[in-house]
Amino acid sequence: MATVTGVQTRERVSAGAAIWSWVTTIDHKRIGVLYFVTSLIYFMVGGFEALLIRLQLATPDGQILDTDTYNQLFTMHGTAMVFMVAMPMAAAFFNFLIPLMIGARDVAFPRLNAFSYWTFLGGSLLMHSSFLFGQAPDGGWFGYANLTSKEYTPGLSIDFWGLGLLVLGVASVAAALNFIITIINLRAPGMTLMRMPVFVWMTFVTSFLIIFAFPAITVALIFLEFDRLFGTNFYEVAEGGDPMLWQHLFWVFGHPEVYILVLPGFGIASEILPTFSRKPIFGYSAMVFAAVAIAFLGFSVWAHHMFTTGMGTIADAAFAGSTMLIAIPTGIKMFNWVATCFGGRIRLTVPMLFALGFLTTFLIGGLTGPMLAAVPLDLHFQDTYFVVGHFHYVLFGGLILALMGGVYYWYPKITGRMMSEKIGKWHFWLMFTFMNLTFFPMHFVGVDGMPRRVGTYAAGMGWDFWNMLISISAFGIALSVLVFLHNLVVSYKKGKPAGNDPWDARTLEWAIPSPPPEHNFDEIPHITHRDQVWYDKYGDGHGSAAELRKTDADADEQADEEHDVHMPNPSYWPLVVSAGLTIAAAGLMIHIAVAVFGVLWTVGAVYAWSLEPASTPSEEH
Amino acid sequence: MSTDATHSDEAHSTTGQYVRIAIILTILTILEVATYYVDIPYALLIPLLLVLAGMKFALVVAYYMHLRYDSKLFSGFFFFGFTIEILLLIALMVLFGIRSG
Amino acid sequence: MRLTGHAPAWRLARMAGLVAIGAVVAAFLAGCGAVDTPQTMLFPRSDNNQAINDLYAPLTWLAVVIFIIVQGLLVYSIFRFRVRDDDDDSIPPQIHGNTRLEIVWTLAPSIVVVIMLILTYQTMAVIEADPPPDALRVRVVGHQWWWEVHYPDHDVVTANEIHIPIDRAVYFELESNDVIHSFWVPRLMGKRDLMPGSTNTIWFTPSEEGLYLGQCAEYCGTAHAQMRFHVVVESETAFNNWLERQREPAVEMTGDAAEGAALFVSRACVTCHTIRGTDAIGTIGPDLTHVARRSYIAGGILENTPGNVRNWIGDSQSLKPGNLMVLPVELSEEDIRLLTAYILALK
Amino acid sequence: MSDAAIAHEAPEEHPTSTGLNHRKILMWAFLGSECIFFGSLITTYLVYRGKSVVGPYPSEILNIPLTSVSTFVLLMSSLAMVLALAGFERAAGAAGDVERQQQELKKGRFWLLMTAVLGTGFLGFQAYEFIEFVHHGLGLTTNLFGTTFFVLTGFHGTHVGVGVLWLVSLLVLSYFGKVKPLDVELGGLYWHFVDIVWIIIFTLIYLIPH
Ligand code: HEA
Ligand code: HEA
Ligand code: HEC
Ligand code: CUA
Ligand SMILES: [Cu+2]
Repeated sequence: MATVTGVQTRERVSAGAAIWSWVTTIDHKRIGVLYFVTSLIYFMVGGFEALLIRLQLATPDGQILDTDTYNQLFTMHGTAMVFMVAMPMAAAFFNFLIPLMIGARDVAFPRLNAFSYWTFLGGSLLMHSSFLFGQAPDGGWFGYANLTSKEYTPGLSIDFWGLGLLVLGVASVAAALNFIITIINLRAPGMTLMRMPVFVWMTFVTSFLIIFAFPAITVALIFLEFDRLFGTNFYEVAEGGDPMLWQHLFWVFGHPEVYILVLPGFGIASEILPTFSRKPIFGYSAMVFAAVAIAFLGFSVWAHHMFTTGMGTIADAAFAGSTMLIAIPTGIKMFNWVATCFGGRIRLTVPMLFALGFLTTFLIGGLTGPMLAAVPLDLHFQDTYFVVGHFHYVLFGGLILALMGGVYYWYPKITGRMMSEKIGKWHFWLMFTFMNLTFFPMHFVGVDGMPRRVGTYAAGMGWDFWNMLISISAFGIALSVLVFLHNLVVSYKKGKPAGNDPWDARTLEWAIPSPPPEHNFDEIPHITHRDQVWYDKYGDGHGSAAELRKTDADADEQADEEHDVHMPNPSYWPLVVSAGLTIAAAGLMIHIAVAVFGVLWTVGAVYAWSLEPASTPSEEH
Repeated sequence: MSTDATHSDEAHSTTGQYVRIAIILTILTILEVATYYVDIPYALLIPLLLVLAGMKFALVVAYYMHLRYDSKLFSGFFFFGFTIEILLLIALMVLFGIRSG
Repeated sequence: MRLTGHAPAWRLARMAGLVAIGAVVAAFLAGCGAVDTPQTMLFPRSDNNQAINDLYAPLTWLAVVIFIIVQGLLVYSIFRFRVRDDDDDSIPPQIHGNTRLEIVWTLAPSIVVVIMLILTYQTMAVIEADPPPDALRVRVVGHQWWWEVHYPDHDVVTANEIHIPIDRAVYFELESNDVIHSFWVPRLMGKRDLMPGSTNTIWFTPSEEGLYLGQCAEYCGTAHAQMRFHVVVESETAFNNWLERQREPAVEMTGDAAEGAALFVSRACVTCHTIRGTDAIGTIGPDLTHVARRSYIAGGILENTPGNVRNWIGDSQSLKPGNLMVLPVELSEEDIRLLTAYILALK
Repeated sequence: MSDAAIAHEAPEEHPTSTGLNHRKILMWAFLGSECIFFGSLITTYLVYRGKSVVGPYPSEILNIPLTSVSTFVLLMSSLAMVLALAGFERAAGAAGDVERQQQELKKGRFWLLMTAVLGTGFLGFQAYEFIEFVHHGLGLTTNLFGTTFFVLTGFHGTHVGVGVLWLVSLLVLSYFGKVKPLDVELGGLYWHFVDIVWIIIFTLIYLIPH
């Protein structure tokens, strides 16, 4: 089979050539792997920061960190987790899976895809390089003006943050555009929009949110950097500027952003639950419609982060209303997931456990949402650990758990080997227990009046016990992460060979070998049904699986035909352009000449890129 | 989607039409600028200017950018962004208005 | 996935985990009701805060009930439909949806949302109503990292400790001198931000005498965690006496304190602090005219004891890192002793 | 993969799901996103309208006649742009007829050049305007008006500049036979977008009295 030879040739190449092949790769699967590994590293970094935070808060009057360091840590923890873990890890799944799930050979713009990854890496490195200079950002992940002004935060810390985020924004928008066009245009024949897997839909909606939400933060950050670098007055109170402008622009981006973060989780759960319930997703169209509704509504609720700023009763009431409305489409999704399980044949494999864990914790995190949206309650909850509890439930519970489930689910497809179920169960139960023990008590200390972002607190506030418990449990999460890493590594070497379709799953990626050949599909499949692979296996019939299942020989017959498919050439220009952009951004902190140099570099590289022979069939149109 | 983007040639406006639209655009611009020299009550002026600008906008988008003849998908992308932004603009003007009022 | 043989170890982990989670929730519920948490948002002591508090219960219970329903269905499905050892490998009916059910679970949450909104709006109408005209006006100006407090109608300025009379509405005007802060006394009222460049307001009527803890709730830089304050709710007469004392200029100094007063000028303290009745009219730091009458100093984090005052003057940066009291001159031990005497005498 | 295979499986223009071109969708989606970008800039200008604490104020300094001319220049560049596209499209349509093809291509290039020239003209006006303002004491940091005005129109100007660069590149490449009508169309879409942004800016910033 074609794949076997592919793997062998890959093993024969020298180390240098192997690295070069990763640097120049424009294969969506490899880019997906790059995204995954990078975001996993940042998860370690962000988690490590969280552990330091928890060490400091374990006891009152903690002495482990000084306040400035503490402030840098929560800022970088929040920023890294949101922009360098959650988004890119979702992007890893998008990259690997979207072309496979829609029956395409690659994304619409493979080189642009590589560019997105390298730019993401450039922005992340730029921001984290601040640690080397002892100037880590310390304005909080939402960097409220006017604390971030040159007057109140001199030095370069905020510039590392602002410029880094600008670069990351370019990466996200480029990637999102790519996925939108891939999904619109590269679907296999017969794959109508309403036959796409739910995961593809969630990617689609997420990408839309990205392209329409990111410009707002881009503008906010441009204002910030102009204020800091060139002395403009956007957030300058003495000149009539208004710090509220930042808050509005940030949250106009920021709230859609939280759905950008969680929709991929929804998508993953919507693939895992049907597979292991052996039933199609319940209420497919409602699922799709609800996601679209969430996305739309998501643009109308931003000011629920600003109830305490004194916007006025009418504005508060309006935003409370629009916010609570989101519970309805989210509820639809929730009930549909439960109904998917209901009446199925539930196999409690590790991916399924994570998906169920996701449902549970997202439900808890979601339910505190409308409580926060109730303005009078938010006057208390705002900026306390209650909010910290809310968002870790939706982020850790809603996103990280789902992503973990996704890793277990698709690992066989990516590597060709199964992950250990036994270690996986340890991983799940440790992580699930300790994440609840970490984040649930946060609601209690919040109600007991503990504000967030405090690096120290006095004894006698009644917070000691819970904080200790939270800190210990955070280390429990760390333990579970180590178990996970162990599983990743061990299974890579020793996992059972997976075969094409180890889970008896439903979507297209399971019809091809694991790992998939470079060109994905020997022949682009023709789609006649939602859950095509399931349909091919079982028709829409009932009865015993063994009876219905077509013999493996049938499947082999198709795979045996040799097909040479022309794939686009590798290219290093995407990397060169990204480097130029990063240099330009960094240059703004060093010297304007460096920035100009970076811009020229970028422009030159863009020319080189666009003149490079476009042998990419898909880019030819 | 039946209308193929590549053969919209026939449907495309001819050079003559492009020029006619340019003339209309010019006239609209002259009208706009004229408001600057003529005394018009404020309450009337703003809607008037907005309508004139809106007409120019629509002409360019519909004919020069071919949205009138092209796929609805393109209009979808564009007007989705445009609509969100108009709504945001109104909302923010109101929110800031309430604050300083 | 057949579950045969003896129970694997991870099942013990599962059991332990679930028990632990349950225990934590139980522990909290049991702990509820005891007030050993002075900054809790429960147990309100003002009318408006009571109104807010009355909203917790219904919204929380709604959330709990929804959780139980949804989670109950989920857990039921898992147990009822999980694959058993004797599974016949048959394919369950491939149900794609059910319109009637879907309408139900669209409508039901909609109704709940409407209920939640109505409750919310009702409470908002109460707490956002205009304050009564006879409300006591207090102007609070946030500084990095302390609070300046004015009683504009009584010509009183103080810091970090707000006195208000019981059973009379107080109306706070909130402003900021630098960055955004947030004014929050959990047992008296919800929070409201102090925005540079504009004035925010909040009001309530305290209903029980006592000392209440407040804390800045908006991240405002290095010492944000130590930007705390106190509110003293006292009887009408006690409050009036307090006002009376605060209005007076600083008391006459004798002995060490008088020497300290001289040092206060020569050691540049005057550039930042005001002491009415003296030449000190600085505005960078708190008004110290009656500082000795406050129970706490330094943004409510240190009890106002001789030792603390001494350490504060000697090395405020180690007590509250980053605070903006940066002395332009080195103080000798003797300076510190005398200055402390002076501060402590500022009754 | 052998070379023979490449020749054999020549990049067949396999139809896209919607029949629409990838890059064209990309351009439109990008423009949708740009709407939010410019919209946020314009919104900022509007919410800060009249909030400057020191002068010079817009009414003292905006030069309507001058800007009317530059607006007109930009508008005409849009006309030139569509004519350029028409030229390239007709050239492509006349594939058999070499002479006509060359003729149309020539027209296309001429209008492309005109577009770039008019765009440069607009930039010239803008540069002149900026310099005038600075002479009148309005800089980037003078007051809120200066800040919001320069950043908004500056970013618009940068877009025009990028557009000019793009057009010139197309022009040069067209002599190497590398430019397809679609390439021109995409450049055109971008160009018209920048034009409509200016239509809005002109009305909201210049014409509505302060
Ligand atoms: C993945 C991310 C994510 C998600 C999905 C959500 C979802 C929601 N969030 Fe959350 N939120 C954050 C991430 C997220 N949030 C973050 C990061 C912050 C803090 C930012 C910061 O300050 O740093 C925050 C803060 C935040 C605030 C501001 C708090 C404050 O600072 O004062 C508010 C206020 O309204 C809020 C509300 C909501 C609501 C109503 C939802 C809804 O979408 C939830 C809807 C879901 C359900 C309701 C459960 C399922 C529904 C049913 C079972 C149906 C029946 C239910 C009902 C009828 C109620 N969130
Ligand atoms: C996806 C998002 C995400 C995720 C996954 C997490 C995960 C965690 N978060 Fe975080 N958090 C945020 C997003 C997230 N957080 C945001 C947005 C904020 C707000 C920031 C702000 O206020 O500006 C925040 C703030 C925040 C705070 C509040 C700080 C404050 O207000 O003062 C706390 C406090 O406990 C906290 C804790 C944790 C913990 C214990 C985890 C754990 O779950 C982490 C688990 C992971 C690990 C433990 C990694 C494992 C690593 C190892 C085992 C190896 C160790 C590494 C080395 C030795 C190199 N987070
Ligand atoms: C550079 C300005 C500056 C100078 C000089 C200065 N202070 Fe301060 N002082 C402050 C600030 C700011 C605070 C509030 C610190 C905080 O709580 O964050 C403060 C707080 C205090 C307090 C506590 C007041 C309270 O109610 O919390 C005392 C007492 C005090 N200063 C005494 C002194 C003495 C004595 C000197 C001279 C030796 C002095 N200060 C010089 C700025 C200054
Ligand atoms: Cu002031 Cu935090
Ligand atoms: Cu939100």
